[in-house]
Amino acid sequence: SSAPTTSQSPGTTSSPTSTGSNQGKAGRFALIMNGPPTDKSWNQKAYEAARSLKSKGVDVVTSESISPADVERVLRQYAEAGYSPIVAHSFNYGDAVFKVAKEFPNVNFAWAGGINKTAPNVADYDQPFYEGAYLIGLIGAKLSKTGKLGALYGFDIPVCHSMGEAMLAGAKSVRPDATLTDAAVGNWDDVAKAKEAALSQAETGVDFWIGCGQGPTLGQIEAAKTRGGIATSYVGDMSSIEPKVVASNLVWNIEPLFAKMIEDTQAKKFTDQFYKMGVAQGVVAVEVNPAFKDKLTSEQLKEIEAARAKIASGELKVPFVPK
Amino acid sequence: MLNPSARSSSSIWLRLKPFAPIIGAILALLLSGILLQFSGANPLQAYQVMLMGAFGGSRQITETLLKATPLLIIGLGMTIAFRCRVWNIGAEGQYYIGALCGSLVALTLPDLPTGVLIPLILIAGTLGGALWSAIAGVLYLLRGINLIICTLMLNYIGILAVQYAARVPLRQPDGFLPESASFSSNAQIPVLFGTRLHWGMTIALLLVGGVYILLWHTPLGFHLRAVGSRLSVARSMGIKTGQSILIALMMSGGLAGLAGIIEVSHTYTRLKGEISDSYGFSGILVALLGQLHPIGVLIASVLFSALMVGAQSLNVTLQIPASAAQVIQALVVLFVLAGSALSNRRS
Amino acid sequence: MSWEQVLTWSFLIALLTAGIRLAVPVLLAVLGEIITERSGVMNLGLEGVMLVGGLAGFGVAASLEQATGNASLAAWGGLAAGLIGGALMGLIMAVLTVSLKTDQVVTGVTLVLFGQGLTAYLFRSRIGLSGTRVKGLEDWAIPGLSNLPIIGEILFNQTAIVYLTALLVYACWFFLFRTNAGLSLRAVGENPAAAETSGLNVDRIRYLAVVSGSALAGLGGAVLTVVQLRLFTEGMMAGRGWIAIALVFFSRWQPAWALWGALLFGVADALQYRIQALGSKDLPYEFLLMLPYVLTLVALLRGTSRSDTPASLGIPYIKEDRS
Amino acid sequence: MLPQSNSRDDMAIAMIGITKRFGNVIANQAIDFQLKPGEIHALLGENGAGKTTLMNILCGLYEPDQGAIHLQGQLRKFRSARDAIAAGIGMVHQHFMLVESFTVAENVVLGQSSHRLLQESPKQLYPRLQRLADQYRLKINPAAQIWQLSVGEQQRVEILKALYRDAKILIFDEPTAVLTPQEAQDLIATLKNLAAQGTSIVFISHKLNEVMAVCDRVTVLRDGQAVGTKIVRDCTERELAQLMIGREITSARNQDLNASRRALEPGLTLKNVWVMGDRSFPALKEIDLTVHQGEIVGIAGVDGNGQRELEEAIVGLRSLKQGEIWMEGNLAHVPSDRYSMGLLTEFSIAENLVLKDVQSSPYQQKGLLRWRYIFKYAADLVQQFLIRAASVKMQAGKLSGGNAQKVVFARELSRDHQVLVAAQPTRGLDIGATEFVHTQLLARREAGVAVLLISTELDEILKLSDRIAVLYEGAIVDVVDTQSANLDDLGLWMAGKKGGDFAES
Ligand SMILES: Nc1ncnc2c1ncn2[C@@H]1O[C@H](COP(=O)(O)OP(=O)(O)OP(=O)(O)O)[C@@H](O)[C@H]1O
Ligand SMILES: Nc1ncnc2c1ncn2[C@@H]1O[C@H](COP(=O)(O)OP(=O)(O)OP(=O)(O)O)[C@@H](O)[C@H]1O
Ligand SMILES: [Mg+2]
Ligand SMILES: [Mg+2]
Repeated sequence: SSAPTTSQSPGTTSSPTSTGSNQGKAGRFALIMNGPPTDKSWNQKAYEAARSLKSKGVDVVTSESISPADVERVLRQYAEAGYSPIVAHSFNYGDAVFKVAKEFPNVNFAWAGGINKTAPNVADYDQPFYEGAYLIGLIGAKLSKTGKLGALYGFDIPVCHSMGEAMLAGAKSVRPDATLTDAAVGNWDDVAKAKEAALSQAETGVDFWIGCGQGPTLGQIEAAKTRGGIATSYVGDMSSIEPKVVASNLVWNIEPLFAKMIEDTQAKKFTDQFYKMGVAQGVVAVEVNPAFKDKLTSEQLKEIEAARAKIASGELKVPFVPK
Repeated sequence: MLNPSARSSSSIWLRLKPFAPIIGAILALLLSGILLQFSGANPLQAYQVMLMGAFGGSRQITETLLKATPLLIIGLGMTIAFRCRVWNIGAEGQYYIGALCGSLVALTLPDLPTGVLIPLILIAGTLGGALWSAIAGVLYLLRGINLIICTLMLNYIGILAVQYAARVPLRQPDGFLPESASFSSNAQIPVLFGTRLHWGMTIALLLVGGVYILLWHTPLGFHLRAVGSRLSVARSMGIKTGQSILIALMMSGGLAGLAGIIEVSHTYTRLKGEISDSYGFSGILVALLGQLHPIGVLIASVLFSALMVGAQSLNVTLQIPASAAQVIQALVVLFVLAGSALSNRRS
Repeated sequence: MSWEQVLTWSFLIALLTAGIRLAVPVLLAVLGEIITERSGVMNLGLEGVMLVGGLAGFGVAASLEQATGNASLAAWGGLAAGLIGGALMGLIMAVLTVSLKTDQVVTGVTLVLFGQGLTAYLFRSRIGLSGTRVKGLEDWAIPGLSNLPIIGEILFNQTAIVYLTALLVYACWFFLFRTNAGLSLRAVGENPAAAETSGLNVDRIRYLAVVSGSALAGLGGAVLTVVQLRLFTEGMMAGRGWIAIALVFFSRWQPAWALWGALLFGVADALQYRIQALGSKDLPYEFLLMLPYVLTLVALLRGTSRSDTPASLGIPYIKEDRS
Repeated sequence: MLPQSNSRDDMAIAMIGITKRFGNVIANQAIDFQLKPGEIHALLGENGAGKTTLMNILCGLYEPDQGAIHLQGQLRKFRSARDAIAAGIGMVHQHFMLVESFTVAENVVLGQSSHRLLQESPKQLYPRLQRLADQYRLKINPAAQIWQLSVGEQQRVEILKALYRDAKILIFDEPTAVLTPQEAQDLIATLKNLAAQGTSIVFISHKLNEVMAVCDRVTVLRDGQAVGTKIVRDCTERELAQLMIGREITSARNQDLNASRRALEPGLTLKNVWVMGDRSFPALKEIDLTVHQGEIVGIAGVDGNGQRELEEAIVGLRSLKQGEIWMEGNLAHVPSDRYSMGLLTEFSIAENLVLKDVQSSPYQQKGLLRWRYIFKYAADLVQQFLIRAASVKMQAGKLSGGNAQKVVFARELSRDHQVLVAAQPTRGLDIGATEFVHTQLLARREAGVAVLLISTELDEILKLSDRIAVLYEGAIVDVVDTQSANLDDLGLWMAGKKGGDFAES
């Protein structure tokens, strides 16, 4: 996902990582994923971040498609092998992480709960996609002809649901008549069904989409292409798929987060951390793709940047609506 | 299937015949070796990792046995069903519904003492699975709907029902995540002597004996097997065939449900939308690989679990893609199938 | 939701076209399985077969597109590759169940496992993290017919593959019920011993049936990847193979009924997303997702009588065995 | 013995030194068998002697372990039925090899026109088949589906199938076992007709009178070995029977027909019984019948006239549309089709023997089966009923037809019963086994059991019954005392022609 794009948020491209300074006493970092690292979204982002860390000298191991039933074993194995921090990249891993963490007080763990549930050696990390989704809402408000926005989720879980709601909030801030239509496909991977779901939404007038999960995102891109609507990339730049319909990218640059975890581990500052790295840290960012640059006035682009800055500074608090 | 038969011939092939399944497994591993080589791994090292991952120490053996437990319980249930020629391939759905029903008890009566609560939970899970499978049974008996298809459809419906339950009515009050509150410690299956092994495993082992006795030492089991052997004969012998089919189906569904609630009560300790590692389908494989005999199923469940655990350690330890491990698993099963088919072959 | 919104022509047109789109890949698999099962072999491995066909088709289409730049040539090449990929999986099934007489249920289930692993592995190592896409086939409006009101839009404004599938329904029926080869194939599925004494080679016919049936299922997978979505992802088959098996029973092994069954399923699915899109919040989405499965069950209430089922379905034929 | 002067070259078929094993069973051991052109050659032997196996080898279904087959002096190797068919060998199997859901025509052409893409249209095919059938005086309806046909009709389809394939050598495996006397007569006429037109025929039968009537030569098998080939007109039934069994046989017969029967109580009573058939029209109409304790009532009739439904209705497998069935005491049932109603082929002999009783003591105690008791009980029965089996743990499916039937008898007769329904009890059994069955039935009668004997073998009915009822199209045409029965009348009634002037009993 390193296609050349013009970043609206300077934080994205210049994300400073401190791993460089770790090279001498390179960390030992483990990542556990619950799906394949080729999912073009949640897992792939984390996997790519881990590989990038590896290329920078960190001792990295990853494991993939680990069911929650198996994660205890894998956590233990990595803990015994001396990895720390160990990132359990799914909210489904929570119980196992807390259990194993008790057995290994000297090893640091992190889980993707996003609910500020921590322990002395367990960190939680937020995935504030909704902050970015708010900015997408601003773009949608401008680009949508009907003002009807669509959101498509793999499952109706908080990470996803809050994205749709935040997008609506963002759109409404500039276009009060904006509405949201959302749907869950019941599957993270079924692109064909997601496409149908998006097409169904298009029939009710939706012409601008955000997707949560790989299948839903690819599906809404397909539907947007068929119906002449506009789609959004999820956690990376998918504009290469359909440059003409993917207006913006919701980017999740998770490497700084992982780097921070390594840093905190080495600095022994890991205790009870709740990592909330979002728009402010450039971990979540929104990019407008080149083909759509002309469709937004420079004023509008500035407006978006201003909103970004407000979110980053904490002046604007994007509402988190998980259900 | 056929019975092995002695034929007075001394060709090497005939002498090797009984070992065909093992030869099959070896061939599968050789073939997998090529795949591993492609993935940049040293096959020998990889197999060592697999073996150590599954059996390398008491911890590993524990893990293998843990994973074997749901496979064994489901496989035993399928053994009953398949012996009665009831093609229940809805174990996955029955597992989910069993987990749901058990969880309902665990969440509503969290303060009952363990000694009372756990049996209640297990009974609820078993009943849940049994009743869910009974839907298929009733539709089959009343409307002649094909059991394979009916149980298959009920898989999807059951899993979606659990996802709904975990997301809406049972979601923990203050929680964001689509999962229930954590079970009270009373509702968690006690472990054995401070290991990770738990009472569910003991239940599974007892069930091995139980299913064996049921099938070969009770009139009911005799009837179930008779129905499976030839329905028309069983019927004309005065055996209530419809009732037998329903019983076999509900027993297998009940055991799948039991496996579900044991797994949830021990491993997940709360109800979620995703609580199975395709145990329902693997359980079917285990039952058939175990030749529909409880002891065979026991062995097959441990070996299959070892294969799963071992294959996973390829990814965890050697960073070989999980999909390669899955291919190895499938190859081993296919070749062992082929091998045992050959070794059972007459002349 | 408002029923005025539902009961418009455009809604119905959209619903039916969506139903057809969703039905086509499944229908191809159903036709294949009908042929396979008419010969007495039950191939429960369809899900794996479709995956392999899907990946083979996509891989070949992508390479051809790169090599020749001719999108439609690439697409047709991909579809052919899907056929071949499916056929190879069928060959594995046939060697095991027809020659070695392994149990068909366990072999089929394992074939799914194998197909999933193999495609995930090959996809990872060949295409992997990049988001390769193909261009697929253009819609091909049939001159004249496509201008008919309503019908034209639903039926005659589709990709060539839709017309081809419709043709295949007829061809399958014709093959099974009007040709000598079809007669032989059905005889083998009904009473293999009788077929054998009539001078037929039971094993050879079953080989052909399993291989060509699987080829059709592979084509179904390739239609999904090459024509409909123009991409491949790991979990994208999402149970279509299993649904196809259910529909075979629904169809009572009759190609014409397979057409109606697949359409029913497709329309139910399409409808369910439209209800979500219409914003029915009182009905949890899980229940809407159940709709197609529940409908399939209800449709099956019309029952399959014993006489519809190929009498030797699922029973290995062992020469010199008397039963 | 026939002098071996005829050279192999003159023979239509010469099978030499054929050996075939199934696991430990030697079904055929170094068998020599020669078939002359245009002759009807009987193959005789007890159940399990190896007749079917030998013929299956000849028609390419089984591969022999040893031995050679010469066709008109030429060594041939048949790898499949296709090869044998191509060489002009056709077989009408003991269990018909027909596809039930197909039409007659489809069955006949099956596998024969695969070089042609399209099926021949009925318009052309049906008359063509009809002409072929007419040529051999076979009555068929090409459009009918097999399951609609009576057994006799199905057999004609099998014959037509072979003729359609230009068979010069035709093998009939117990063709008359399932036929009515009339049908058997027709078949024999057909056989003679075929032989006259140059076809060589192998005729397997257990009925010596038929062999005497139709065959030119006979080869006798015993325990998998050929014990001799004879010219039929040079020997007697008695000699053949001895050759076959290796001992003298006696024939059981109902000695005291009619003796003091009227004093006895009714054991089985059917009152105005109506039953629907599979094709939803009445299969049994207004059946009134009483079987008294200590008598045998025979149900005569052509197969397919409601025998199966009558049997199923009495034993409770088919619900009554109207009427009542009364029974005094328990019922024993020897089913017409042992493999689909009476025996589990995958189960052991012992398991089959307790199939109906496992849930009651003494076979179970406190919910557990008492296997040791069951095995001992089974071993006793195996001895008592002279079942030839290596062990009671042997699979019942591995038994020959006669021994399988003995297992059914052993189970049914060893249970407490006051009523016995025996349907086609000797179908497919050899002389020895038939004799055994007849003795058992008469013994039941002596013991005061009410016996209903349903059989398409008129001889058997005449030999055993006190009274005879004739079933035609689901109704009882008449009931007569055997003593006063007139064979011609019975035959007419079975054909649906009510004449004669017998009083109802
Ligand atoms: N043109 C067609 N295209 C698709 N399906 C058809 C077509 N014509 C008939 N069918 C369907 O194919 C099936 C078989 O039709 P057909 O009329 O050949 O049956 P049949 O020959 O009477 O039956 P059988 O061959 O089983 O004895 C039926 O379900 C019918 O509805
Ligand atoms: N396919 C088979 N598998 C195993 N054993 C067989 C098989 N076919 C025949 N046998 C055995 O071979 C022997 C000869 O059987 P065969 O059927 O040839 O006898 P038969 O003379 O035709 O008897 P019947 O008069 O009962 O028909 C028997 O012991 C039988 O059990
Ligand atoms: Mg025979
Ligand atoms: Mg016989």
